Amino acid sequence: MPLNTSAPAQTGEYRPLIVAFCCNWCSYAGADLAGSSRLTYPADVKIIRVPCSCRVNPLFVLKAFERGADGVILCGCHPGDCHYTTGNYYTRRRMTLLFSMLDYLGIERERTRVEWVSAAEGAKFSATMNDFARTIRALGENRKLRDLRCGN
Amino acid sequence: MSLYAMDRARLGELYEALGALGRVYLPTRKNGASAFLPYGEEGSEADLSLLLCDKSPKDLFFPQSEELVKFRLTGAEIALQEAARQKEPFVLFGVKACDLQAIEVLDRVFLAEPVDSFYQSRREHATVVALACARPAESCFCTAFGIDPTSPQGPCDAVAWLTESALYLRPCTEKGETIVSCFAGFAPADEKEVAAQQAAARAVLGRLPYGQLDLSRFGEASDELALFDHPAWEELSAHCLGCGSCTFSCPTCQCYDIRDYDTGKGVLRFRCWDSCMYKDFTMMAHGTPRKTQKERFRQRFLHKLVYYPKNNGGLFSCVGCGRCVKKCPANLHMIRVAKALGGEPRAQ
Amino acid sequence: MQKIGVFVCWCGSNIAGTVDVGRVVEAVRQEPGVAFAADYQYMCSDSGQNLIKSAVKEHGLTGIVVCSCSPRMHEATFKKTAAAAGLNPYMVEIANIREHCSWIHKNMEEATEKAIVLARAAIAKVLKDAPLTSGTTEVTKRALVIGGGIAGIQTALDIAEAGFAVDIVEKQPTIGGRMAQLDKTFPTLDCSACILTPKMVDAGANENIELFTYSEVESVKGFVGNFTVTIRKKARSVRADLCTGCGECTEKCPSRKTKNEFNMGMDTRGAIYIPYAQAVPKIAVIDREHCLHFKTGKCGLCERTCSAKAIDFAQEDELVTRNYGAIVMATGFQMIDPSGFGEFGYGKSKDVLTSLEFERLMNAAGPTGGHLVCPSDGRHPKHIVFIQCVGSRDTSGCGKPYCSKICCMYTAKHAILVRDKYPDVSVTVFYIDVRTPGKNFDEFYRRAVEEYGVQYVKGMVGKVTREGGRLKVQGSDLLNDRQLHLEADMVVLAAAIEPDPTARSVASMLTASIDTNGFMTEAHPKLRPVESPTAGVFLSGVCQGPKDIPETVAQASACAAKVIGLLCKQKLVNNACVASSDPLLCNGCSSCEKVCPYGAITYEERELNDKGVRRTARVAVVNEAVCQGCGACTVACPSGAMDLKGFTNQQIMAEVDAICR
Amino acid sequence: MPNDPLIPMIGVVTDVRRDTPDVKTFRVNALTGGKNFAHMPGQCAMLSIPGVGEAMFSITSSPTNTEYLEFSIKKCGCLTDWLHRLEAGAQLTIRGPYGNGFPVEGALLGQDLLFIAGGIGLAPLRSVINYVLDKRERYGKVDIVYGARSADDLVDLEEIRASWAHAPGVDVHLTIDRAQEGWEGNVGFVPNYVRELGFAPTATALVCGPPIMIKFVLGALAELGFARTQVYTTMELRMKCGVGKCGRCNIGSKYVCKDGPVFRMDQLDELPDEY
Amino acid sequence: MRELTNAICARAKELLQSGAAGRVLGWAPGEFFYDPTPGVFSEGRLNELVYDGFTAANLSKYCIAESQKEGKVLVLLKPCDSYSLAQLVKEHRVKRENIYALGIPCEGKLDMRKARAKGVEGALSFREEDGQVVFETLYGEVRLAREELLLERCLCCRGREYAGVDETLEYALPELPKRDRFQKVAALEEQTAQERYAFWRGELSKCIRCNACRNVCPACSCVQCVFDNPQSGVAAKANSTEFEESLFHIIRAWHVAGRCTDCGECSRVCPQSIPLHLLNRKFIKDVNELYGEYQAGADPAARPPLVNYTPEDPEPSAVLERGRA
Repeated sequence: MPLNTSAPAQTGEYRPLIVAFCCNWCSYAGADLAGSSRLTYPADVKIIRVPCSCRVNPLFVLKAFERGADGVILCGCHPGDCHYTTGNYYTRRRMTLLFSMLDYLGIERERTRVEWVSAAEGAKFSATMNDFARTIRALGENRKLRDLRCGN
Repeated sequence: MSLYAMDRARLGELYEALGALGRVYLPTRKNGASAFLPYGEEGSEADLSLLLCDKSPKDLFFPQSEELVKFRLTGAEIALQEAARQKEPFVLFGVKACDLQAIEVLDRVFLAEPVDSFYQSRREHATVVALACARPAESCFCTAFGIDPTSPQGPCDAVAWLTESALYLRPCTEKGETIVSCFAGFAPADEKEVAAQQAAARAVLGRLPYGQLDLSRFGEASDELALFDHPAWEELSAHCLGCGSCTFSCPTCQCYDIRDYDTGKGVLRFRCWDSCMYKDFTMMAHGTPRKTQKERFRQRFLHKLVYYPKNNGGLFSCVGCGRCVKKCPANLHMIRVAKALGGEPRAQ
Repeated sequence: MQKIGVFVCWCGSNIAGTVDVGRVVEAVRQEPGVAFAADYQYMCSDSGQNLIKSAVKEHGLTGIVVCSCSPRMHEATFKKTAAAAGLNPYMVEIANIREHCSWIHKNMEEATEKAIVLARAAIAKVLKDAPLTSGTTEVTKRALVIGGGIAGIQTALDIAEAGFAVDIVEKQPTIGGRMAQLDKTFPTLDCSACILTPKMVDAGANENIELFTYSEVESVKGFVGNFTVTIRKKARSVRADLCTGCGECTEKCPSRKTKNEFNMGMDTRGAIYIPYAQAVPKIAVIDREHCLHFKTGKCGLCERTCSAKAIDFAQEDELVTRNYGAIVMATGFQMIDPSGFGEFGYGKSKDVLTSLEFERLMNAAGPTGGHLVCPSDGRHPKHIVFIQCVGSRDTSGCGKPYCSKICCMYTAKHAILVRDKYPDVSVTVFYIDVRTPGKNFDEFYRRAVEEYGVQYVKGMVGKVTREGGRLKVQGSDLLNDRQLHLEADMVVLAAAIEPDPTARSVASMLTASIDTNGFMTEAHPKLRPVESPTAGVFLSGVCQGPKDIPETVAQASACAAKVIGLLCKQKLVNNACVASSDPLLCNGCSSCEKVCPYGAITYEERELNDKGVRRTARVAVVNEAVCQGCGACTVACPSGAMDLKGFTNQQIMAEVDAICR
Repeated sequence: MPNDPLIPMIGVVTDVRRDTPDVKTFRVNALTGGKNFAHMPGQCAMLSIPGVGEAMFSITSSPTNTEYLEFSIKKCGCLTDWLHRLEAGAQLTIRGPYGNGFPVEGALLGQDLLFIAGGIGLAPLRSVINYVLDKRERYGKVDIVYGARSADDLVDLEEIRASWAHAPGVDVHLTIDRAQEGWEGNVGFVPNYVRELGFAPTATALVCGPPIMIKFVLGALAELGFARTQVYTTMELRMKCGVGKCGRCNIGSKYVCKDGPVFRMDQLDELPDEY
Repeated sequence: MRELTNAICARAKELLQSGAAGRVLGWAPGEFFYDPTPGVFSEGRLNELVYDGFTAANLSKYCIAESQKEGKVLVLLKPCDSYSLAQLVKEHRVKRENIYALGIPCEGKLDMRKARAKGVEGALSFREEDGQVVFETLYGEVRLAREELLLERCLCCRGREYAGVDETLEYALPELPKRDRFQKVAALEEQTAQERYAFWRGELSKCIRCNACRNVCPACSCVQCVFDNPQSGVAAKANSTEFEESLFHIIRAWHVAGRCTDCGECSRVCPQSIPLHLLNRKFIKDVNELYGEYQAGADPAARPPLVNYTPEDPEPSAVLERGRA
């Protein structure tokens, strides 16, 4: 049974599902800049806008995996540049510990990533997403952290 | 019916042979805990000498979570697809007398009208082999409920005894006979060794600290209102953590919840274990009739000792397996409650 | 039942070129809750907006999703449209199918699929949207300008002219900034001081302006309209109310070894000093680090000299706390230290100067009284080499990746000034490109070449060495494809400019963001160039990016206009997307309070009715006027009591679900 | 019919009527038209919206209505919020009927009947009232006392005024808690009104409403000389399975979903006080 | 042990008489020797109080409810328990003014599960003799070394310091073993991801979602747990899939991260013997290594690591690459 249902049907190629949480002020704007600069990255990446990376609850990350995401990436302002001053510092600790825990539980650590992308770094956004999508594509489907009922 | 015996050393062969009757579930140690698990799973060790598994066999008939129906929603339309019932036969081997009685307790709930077809299909496809106890533990008090663990009785197809050297088997249904016929290692045997084991075990049973737990105040004829208003509940329940370790370890607890899970493609309606000890168990939009842990605690114990017996001809829905004795984080178990309520109220 | 309308924008061919908008419309029609879906060429146009408005009315829509460009572009537009149609503006969600989809994907099939997914996510979110209403807060009618250079002065003057009180905080003892250090200005060759000092005096004299010189911002609390700023007035050791600025003390001060910052350290000053003659305020200040009294406890000559009895060694730093409605960043720039570029020999030879040092060298009030002499030995130079792009447009990592913008022009100015005043001195300029996009800029540059005979060499200098008291410059002449070996008496480096380092700490207090180069980020690089993304914080001058004086002044005035616009408002509408705590779920554990950057969370004991069970509990309360909606608290809260309106847990999870469907 | 009591049928909402600001009445038909099942007055059905939840509601329509089932539902939680958003044509799932119902074909036959309802409490009684009115000859005098917070909160006011008030041998007594413009009926709480109206204790009372109202109505009825055996009420406890198995709705040894929801007061007296 | 119990009772009695507290929260005897239960004692019933090798329950969590009641309660706290109370006080979950915390010495608590695994069947009574525990059973006497029977947390005893108690009762007891509490975590970290996954699947698949770990945990003191809240999006009562088992335990560990004092109650009470403390200890180990040593409950003023930061904190990517080539 093909696990990933989001892949286009016409190609047999495995297309991962990647959820990217982007903070409104830097990374989402960075993604906009990537867009207006026509810097491509795979359509596998779907962006969810959050006010700040610190809005991202570990539950959202796990929820994405539950639902069949193959990779989750968080993007925020560079440390020190948070629109809300300190938000991304908390994000950094939270995600460090959470991802370390997922690693400890045997989940492939490449499936999770945190990147700091400023509003001016459209190129970095695109490069990051390209790299992440490549990594996830190489890893294959997330089988360890998904609810098997989903997609049915 | 007649008694058969086989060489204990050939149990492995028996399990393999039973495979012909369906998947074989045995008392099994795995990852530091025990449960009735399919024979032959990697990292598991089937062991008939386990007195009681951590998990009772109830989840083979009433699983912790099971799908009932699947809905597909398109526009305003709902399409409905019933979940499959059990279709494959299976063998449940090594059920102790208390757990066997527990199946009887569950049967009276799920097989009562209107019949629960999910439970029923599992019961119908099961071949149940009971196993007598040779070395009861101090926490056992099945005898207080009139259960003889050396000679299990109840909804089973065969009864077995495990001795130092042999496994004895007495089929009690046609299905039970098929167990004998599917394995060549069985030979007719006499009662001598079984009787000896029973005698030895009964001697131990006589020394169980709570083997004769006084249950005279409970049961079908008990004074429901007096027990309900008993002053001991306050203190008994004061340190109950409201977890479900008793409920979920209990072989007879069968409260359930029905929930929906949105899979993104449709909605699965499933039934799962629930516990009357949980504070949201009876929660409604505007509140709950069981406001504190006292009410919830009382509900669980009175259900086992009073409410169930009143609805089921005096049959208690506690079988004295002692799992709650071993599992309760605060040690607030059936023996403690029965003693506190059965005797004089404890002086304050 | 919610009735959602979905509006898919073509954005001309921007979206429709890559996304099959028709298919998107068809697909979203199948989504639960969607009552209407349509596409249109330009949804943001009047007729597009009218389409939305009439659909809302006709179909009784309760929420709308616009699949279009980034919400950073038109979310506000469509919120207004919704409001005009009688919908709560927070019942609008945008699916970004342009920047995040059509512009980055080439395959129509793929882009269409993704657009559908993004639309679905927005629908899932809008289904869980709740109407929100914003609170309002009063605006404090006073502005703070941080930095007293030409940018800060101009902004302050304009705000003051409009009738609002404005304070300038300047870390130096005088306002004036970098412009005060310049000799002449391009391309008109006005005397910098002559045009600046009247403005400085105006600022000092304006009754709406209060100067906090020799002061720094200590802390900033609050939010747009209601900032509370603590300013540290560093101890001058001189009483401002008594000092007459006579300068007597500065003459007498026996400690004379301190490098004079105003002259870029090319001469010295006393420990008690007035930065320069036209300083505003003209009040002496004691540099305690170099003052003998503070170092040894002896001396005290100035105290004895001062007839006004203004010297006060016991003076302490003073903290002043004030409320402001708006804050202007005008922190300016500094020149990078070019000693990192070893090849130019800066720091090794005194005759290698930065442009700003050269500026002082040419200035009549400078270390040489305006005489052009080699700093190493005081000789008159015969040949001066200017090197451009030192540290600018540098991708090696040593310098700055950006163009400093002003160097081409001031180098031309320097060359002209030298050649004009000293026709015997020859001038060579090494350049990569000469950039002259400005009014009369190219004409100015051509004058340097054509009228003043300045040698422009396209190429970089590889090495500057000292040889026999002179400098040897090795460079390449790219146009003639040859190596040049020149003898020079002076080398002037047009070093890159960089944001003043204090900007970073001030910006972090203001929660204003900074780009990778340390320049302040604008709310929008094109459309909101004088506002920071942080509401109530505005940008004036080079802190936002390199600019010359007219541009700085223009931006400063633009910034002032924005500030005035804000201060004119009676009330400000708050952010409606604020955190809120469910008291029935709150544990009162204080985790949320600890992570709130705005101090928006407090606790109170409250009597609760929890589904019939009464209890008293310590619960968190959010000050909606202070909350900026970051959401840090929502994750710190283990029980999920804290949620963020507009970005609720349920909404984000619904988006996740929709994307992963 | 499904093969298991827990598996529902599909129901189609064929009409939605707003009765009060927070009560709507839904007409439900089977997919193929007609009713999903037959029932007796006082019985309940489990309605659900997949993905939202399942809850038990009194069937408000009378068994004598052969065309459809009706449910009057007050908005008070997650599922009811959703139900209130439904429009005609929407589908839901339904299973039932559950519970014992009022003994309309037993103890109530030939009796004078006193219906006392408060607010949404009319929902289960409406089924009985309409049943009784349709089979008018089998029962004695009918009195209906119905009260709500305000005139706007009286459910089915149109039907009450148009049909019940004119039925033979039926007296309708309406009351609202506080006086309001345009209201010409009684003002006052239901228990007091019952006391004022002073019914003869020969009738059988059927009471339904908020717990606090029931409590005081019982007091009033006792004052009027009604025996506990003459009073019926219907319980609302959290029912999940509807078939007496999930272990939620019991009061002592009785299951509301199986043994109830209709109890005679003397039966309730024998049960622990936990409802 | 009797002597120590007497000393505790005597001191408790003095405190009740002095008015320092009105009642005592301690351990009451059970129906067997190994099943004491938390209990509240008036002065007259203090003689019923037990304190022995099986009084393992951490009473801190009960202080949440007890402190809401009228009057002051004297609570008996073993050294490790005292950190839990201190943490609860720090989080305003316990009304400290209604508590009198008496620190009592501990020589390590025994694990009946270990005894049963080592062949103690039908145990009727126990006594301690020279570092040995002697069980009288239905099938004869069994002797086991005390250390073999210690609870996991006691094998890694962190010493006899108390946090935030009002007074401590001095009593000399033998030292406990001080094994490295992170040994197993470190060993797991050394394994491959696949091995770790297999280990945790094996353990977590046993979970029956009884919530004993959560309900006993002093850090899990939420008024309503997200897993019980239908609005949270993660509410679930029973494990339906592997994912739910993992999700529950990851999030539970996450929610107590930085607040967990490592009291070990979760593992002690798990009816399925899941080593849940290994999840908490992973967070503790990471916090200690990345952000500096932190002991929840120790310092009332310290900011818990998850509501704190430094601009120099390591990057998540760097952390995941720790110790790997």
